[in-house]
Amino acid sequence: MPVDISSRIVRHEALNPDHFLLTLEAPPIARAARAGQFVMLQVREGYDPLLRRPMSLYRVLPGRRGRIQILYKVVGEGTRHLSRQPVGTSLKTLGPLGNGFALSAPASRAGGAGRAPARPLLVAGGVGIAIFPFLVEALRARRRRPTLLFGARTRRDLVALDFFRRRRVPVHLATEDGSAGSRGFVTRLLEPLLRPAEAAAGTAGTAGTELYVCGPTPMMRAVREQALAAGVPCQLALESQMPCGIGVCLGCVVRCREDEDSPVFQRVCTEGPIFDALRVIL
Amino acid sequence: MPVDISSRIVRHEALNPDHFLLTLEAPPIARAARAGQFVMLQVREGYDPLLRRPMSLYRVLPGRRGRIQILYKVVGEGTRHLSRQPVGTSLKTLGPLGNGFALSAPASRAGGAGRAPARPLLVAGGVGIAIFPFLVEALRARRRRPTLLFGARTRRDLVALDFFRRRRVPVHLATEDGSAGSRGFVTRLLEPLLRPAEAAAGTAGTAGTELYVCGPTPMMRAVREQALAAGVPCQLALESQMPCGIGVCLGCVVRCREDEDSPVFQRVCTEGPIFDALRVIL
Amino acid sequence: MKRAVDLSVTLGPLRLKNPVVTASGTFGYGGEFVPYLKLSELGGLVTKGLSLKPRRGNPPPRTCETAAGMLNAIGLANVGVEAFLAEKLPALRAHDTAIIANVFGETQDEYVAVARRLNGAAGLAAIELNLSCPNTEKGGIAFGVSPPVIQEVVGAVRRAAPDLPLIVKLTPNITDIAVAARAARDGGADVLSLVNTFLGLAIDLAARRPVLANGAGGLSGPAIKPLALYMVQRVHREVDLPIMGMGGISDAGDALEFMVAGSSAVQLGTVNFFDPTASVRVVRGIEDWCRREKVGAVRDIVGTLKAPQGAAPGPCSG
Amino acid sequence: MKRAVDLSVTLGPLRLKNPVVTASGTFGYGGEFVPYLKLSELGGLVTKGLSLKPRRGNPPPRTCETAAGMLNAIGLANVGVEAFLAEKLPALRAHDTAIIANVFGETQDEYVAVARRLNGAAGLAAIELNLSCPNTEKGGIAFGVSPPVIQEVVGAVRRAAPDLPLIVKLTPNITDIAVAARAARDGGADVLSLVNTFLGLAIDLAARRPVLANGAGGLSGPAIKPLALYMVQRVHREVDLPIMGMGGISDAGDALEFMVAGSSAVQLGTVNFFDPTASVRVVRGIEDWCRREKVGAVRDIVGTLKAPQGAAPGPCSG
Ligand SMILES: Cc1cc2nc3c(=O)[nH]c(=O)nc-3n(C[C@H](O)[C@H](O)[C@H](O)COP(=O)(O)OP(=O)(O)OC[C@H]3O[C@@H](n4cnc5c(N)ncnc54)[C@H](O)[C@@H]3O)c2cc1C
Ligand SMILES: Cc1cc2nc3c(=O)[nH]c(=O)nc-3n(C[C@H](O)[C@H](O)[C@H](O)COP(=O)(O)OP(=O)(O)OC[C@H]3O[C@@H](n4cnc5c(N)ncnc54)[C@H](O)[C@@H]3O)c2cc1C
Ligand SMILES: Cc1cc2nc3c(=O)[nH]c(=O)nc-3n(C[C@H](O)[C@H](O)[C@H](O)COP(=O)(O)O)c2cc1C
Ligand SMILES: Cc1cc2nc3c(=O)[nH]c(=O)nc-3n(C[C@H](O)[C@H](O)[C@H](O)COP(=O)(O)O)c2cc1C
Ligand code: FES
Ligand code: FES
Repeated sequence: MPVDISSRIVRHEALNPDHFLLTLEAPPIARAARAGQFVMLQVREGYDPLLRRPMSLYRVLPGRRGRIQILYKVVGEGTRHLSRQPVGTSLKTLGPLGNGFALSAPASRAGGAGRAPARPLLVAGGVGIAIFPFLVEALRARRRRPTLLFGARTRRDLVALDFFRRRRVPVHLATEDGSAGSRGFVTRLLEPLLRPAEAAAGTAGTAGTELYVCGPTPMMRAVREQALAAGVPCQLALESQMPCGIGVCLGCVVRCREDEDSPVFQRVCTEGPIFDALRVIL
Repeated sequence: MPVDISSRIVRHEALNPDHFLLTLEAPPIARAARAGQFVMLQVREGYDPLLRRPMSLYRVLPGRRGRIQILYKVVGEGTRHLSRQPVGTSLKTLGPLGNGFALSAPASRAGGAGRAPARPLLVAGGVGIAIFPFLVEALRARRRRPTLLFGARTRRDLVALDFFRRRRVPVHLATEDGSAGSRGFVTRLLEPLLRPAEAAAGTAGTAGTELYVCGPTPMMRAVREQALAAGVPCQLALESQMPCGIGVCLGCVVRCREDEDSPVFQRVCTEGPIFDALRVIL
Repeated sequence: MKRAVDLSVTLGPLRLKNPVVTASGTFGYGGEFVPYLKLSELGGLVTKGLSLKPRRGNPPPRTCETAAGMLNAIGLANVGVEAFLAEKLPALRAHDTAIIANVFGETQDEYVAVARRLNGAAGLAAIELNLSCPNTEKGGIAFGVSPPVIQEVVGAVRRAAPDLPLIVKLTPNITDIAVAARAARDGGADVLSLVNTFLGLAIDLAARRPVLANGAGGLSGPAIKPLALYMVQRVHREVDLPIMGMGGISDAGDALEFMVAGSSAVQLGTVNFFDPTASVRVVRGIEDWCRREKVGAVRDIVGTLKAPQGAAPGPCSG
Repeated sequence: MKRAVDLSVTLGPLRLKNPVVTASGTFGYGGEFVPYLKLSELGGLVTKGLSLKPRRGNPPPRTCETAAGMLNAIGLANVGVEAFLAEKLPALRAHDTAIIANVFGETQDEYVAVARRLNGAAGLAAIELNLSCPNTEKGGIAFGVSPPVIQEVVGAVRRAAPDLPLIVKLTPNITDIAVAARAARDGGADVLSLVNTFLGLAIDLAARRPVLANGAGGLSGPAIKPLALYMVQRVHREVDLPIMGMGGISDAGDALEFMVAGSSAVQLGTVNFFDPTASVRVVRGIEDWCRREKVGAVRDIVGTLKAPQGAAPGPCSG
């Protein structure tokens, strides 16, 4: 059950000039949180900005102190104000919100890939990486071995790699400027891994492969196409402008395929932020 | 000539839970400032609050670094936000503004009290004390020996006393709750000092006495009456809501006596903030 | 020890345990807030606007943040009156608070049909007519800007739902809101609620395109509070009907100002987004203020605004 | 190396070196800003509103801060047209920028008298008529809300000051500002400026009294930007006259949005209070943006707003 609490900043670390790792004391949120969920975070007091900002749960730290972490990038005024908040400040924090990732392949495809050993591929674009550490811990707790494909504009934006390396998560990198990993988009890294076994000698094929994707919309659109083409299950972590985060303003909707029991617009904050690639229209 | 600069906070000290002493690096303002002038200070970035806050110059620190000080009390959101600004932050600062104190008795009365040795009485109510250290230094530079009468609600609000004591300024205190000095309003301290010589055995009478007054409006209204009754020159440092501080919005006006060359409303930011008690109507 | 404060207010036929009501479109259908607060602590809640058939609303982006406010063009997405009665209202009834159904239509007939369907629904305290919608039969001009249209649609709804207190919600996008208020009264309104959102626009400079997919949107939040407060005061002076005031109310002080200006009750909208427990906090804040100020019954402060200090007050600013 | 950007704009008979003009009542008579900026860097400046005789204005308090905005009820205090011509204009002339005199009256005759007196004054680039004032002959209702009154007063001023470009400044306190814009055009306006302040109220809860001595006041600042932007876009679509848009413009991005929405030039008001050098910063910001976006002449972006992304856009929000 989500709560709205005032949570103290216990750590606030700059990973580079525009990426920050925030640690908050928020026991009730830490207890209830699932991978893929988010919080609505007040960035500073007063009416500028008026609305809270949605932020994924980067991690729930082990231990009894109920600490949660958020990894964010400064993209505008709100995140800039947030980045100036000193340790000790308390910020209103509402959560955990949203559906979170489905940790077994979506029912729709369970039949197809059910028996094969699960091969979770995490596909991150830019600050979309922020949603995956929590997921990695959840998957490992289920004895799954995720692989990370991480694309960014340039080397500097490849943050949080230590987290994955320390846990021996295989990491494949791509940067648009080629400053690290292979040059180009993350989709290039994904391509070979989605080739059917027979066609791709030496690859395991797509049996058991499931995609977890978070990044800028154009990147998610592309990955979605690849996944649908390869017929592998794919969960997309969507973003949208979120005034309330709790399903009441109807502001955050995304277009979805029509069917009896779901309207054509679904709320990213409530029916999402995690959507099955088969359902959402980007 | 006033300037609008971004000045760095080099010190920010809490004198008590709601009074703060702020030290800013603002060389061009420090160079140009006169006692009784003020600055328009941005309390934090963004539109909340929208307007800057007028703050008197508490002191210009000696030395080449061009540091100015502001003593302020937290009375609302703006000053509360200001009180949270850490050292190192830069705040837009516009000044020095306003007319400042006239350091000889106003021309109107020079004839009357011109010859007698000047006896400056500084009358402060609450945070109105903030305007006087700068004035004390200006008076002492002219070999005048000011006396301070300082009234406040309670002992805790009697801030900045060290400044005056270190300079051997005679200080008479009053608090409404009697927790320090004599119980009651500062006007009680003033009364005996305004008795004419003949009537008041052992007092020097009012010859040469000039009043410099800053405090809440009711207090200034009372002191003004006393000064007019005793016929001593009196300068009042007024407050008003000040959107611009530079004379263009016409928002900060105060009622003044009519005469040919002054309109009935005068701008506190430009014709003031220091007004001759004879001219202003409170 | 705390002295008891009487927070109850009466607006014509409508009695509320306290003056704090959550505004349409900002509180879902009520149930969404159950994790965060006790609905029974509220004076009432107003549902999302209901139409005859379900509506999917506008494509995204539907909202945009502005200085101390936000624009929205949700497009009145809602489950429709039937689903409301079948799926939402039964659960709501369990909570001891006034459930108010917000109603709109694209034609007068739609208003009437929705109102008739709601009339006599168990557990419904009142209906609120949203007159800010475009009248598709009148070239898309909002119902709420034409006095004769207002009087007619209000009258028709009045007859269609004779058993329910009728709240008419006025649009602020009009030269003199008192004229609309009079028309609503003449049509048979029991209570006036004001204001709805102000027409506004935000532009994505990089794309040289409106931010909202719909183009224009409605402005709400603290930014509009002074405008709404002025209109509430004006209607209170000009028209003899109880008022539910709203527009940017974000704390108890704001709510009390609206009451002093002439609102018998207040509605809280956008604040529910950035502070989901604000409504109950405002109830407690009003109670504390009354205690401090020795006000025994909050209703006694309604419309107690004194004349301005100035000599000859007039609308002239600048 | 910097490519040159053509910042000049033409509004009917009025040519400005750049589109940034400071708004009436927020820039004094110009001279007050000489310590802070080069007036010659501005496209132009509009004086405080001028009446036939000097006016002392309303008693204090005259202003009040609100969420991302402020209310004012200055009461149009000004030195009067004679003192302006004798004491202010001569010094202003020295600066190479367009000096625009803002004019108002309590009666049509006063408008006409002031305009006639200004006609042919050396160094004056245009006059701007403030139609937001109450018409004392019409029960204090603002000139600017009645189309026939607008057309008549604009026509009369047009005849009284035939030699000066005539800017008519519209009030936003009206149901459809396009109707007022058409009336101003039909009266002979060369340029439209919009918007003036929105009627608003602030209440001192402790005193249960309006904060402003005048009671109501005019709302300005960032809070009103979305409302003003909507009106500018609407007038640009509906009426074929050049526009000077304003309302909450605080940086170059805001100014460019107003231009994209249809303003040929913009006016900056309240921002001059909280950031006295904003006007010149906006000029530079516009130039930098044009350079980045490879826009050779800023006038080319005026009115280039694309259609909304949505299918069937309409004013329906909620
Ligand atoms: C469910 C969810 C989880 C998120 N998790 C994270 C996270 O873990 N780390 C992180 O850095 N960011 C995350 N975001 C995005 C984050 O909310 C926005 O970057 C933030 O709101 C921007 O606020 P701002 O005031 O700095 O920028 P604004 O001034 O609001 O906007 C600056 C720019 O960012 C764009 N923008 C603003 N909000 C969003 C948004 N919600 N989605 C996409 N673009 C936006 C604007 O269109 C504008 O171009 C998440 C968003 C959602 C919806
Ligand atoms: C020329 C001048 C010099 C000043 N010097 C100092 C100084 O050296 N130290 C200091 O602490 N304060 C000084 N003030 C007062 C100071 O500007 C206000 O206290 C401040 O603006 C309050 O801002 P706020 O946002 O905290 O309070 P607000 O939220 O703006 O107001 C809170 C309360 O304070 C009252 N208030 C707000 N502004 C003023 C004002 N200008 N005058 C009187 N009451 C006000 C409001 O009416 C309200 O009751 C000075 C004012 C002027 C005009
Ligand atoms: C203090 C103040 C005084 C004003 N005086 C006038 C005036 O004399 N004549 C006029 O036409 N507009 C006047 N205005 C309106 C402004 O020119 C402008 O139209 C309005 O403030 C909106 O722009 P802004 O949001 O950028 O301030 C005044 C505004 C303010 C804030
Ligand atoms: C996202 C959103 C949706 C709204 N939907 C409706 C609606 O369906 N019916 C209605 O009458 N008003 C609707 N409103 C208007 C609010 O009920 C309220 O009148 C307005 O927001 C002003 O109050 P506020 O400033 O407190 O938000 C909506 C407002 C917002 C922000
Ligand atoms: S953010 Fe309000 S419904 Fe999703
Ligand atoms: S504060 Fe604007 S004129 Fe004094």
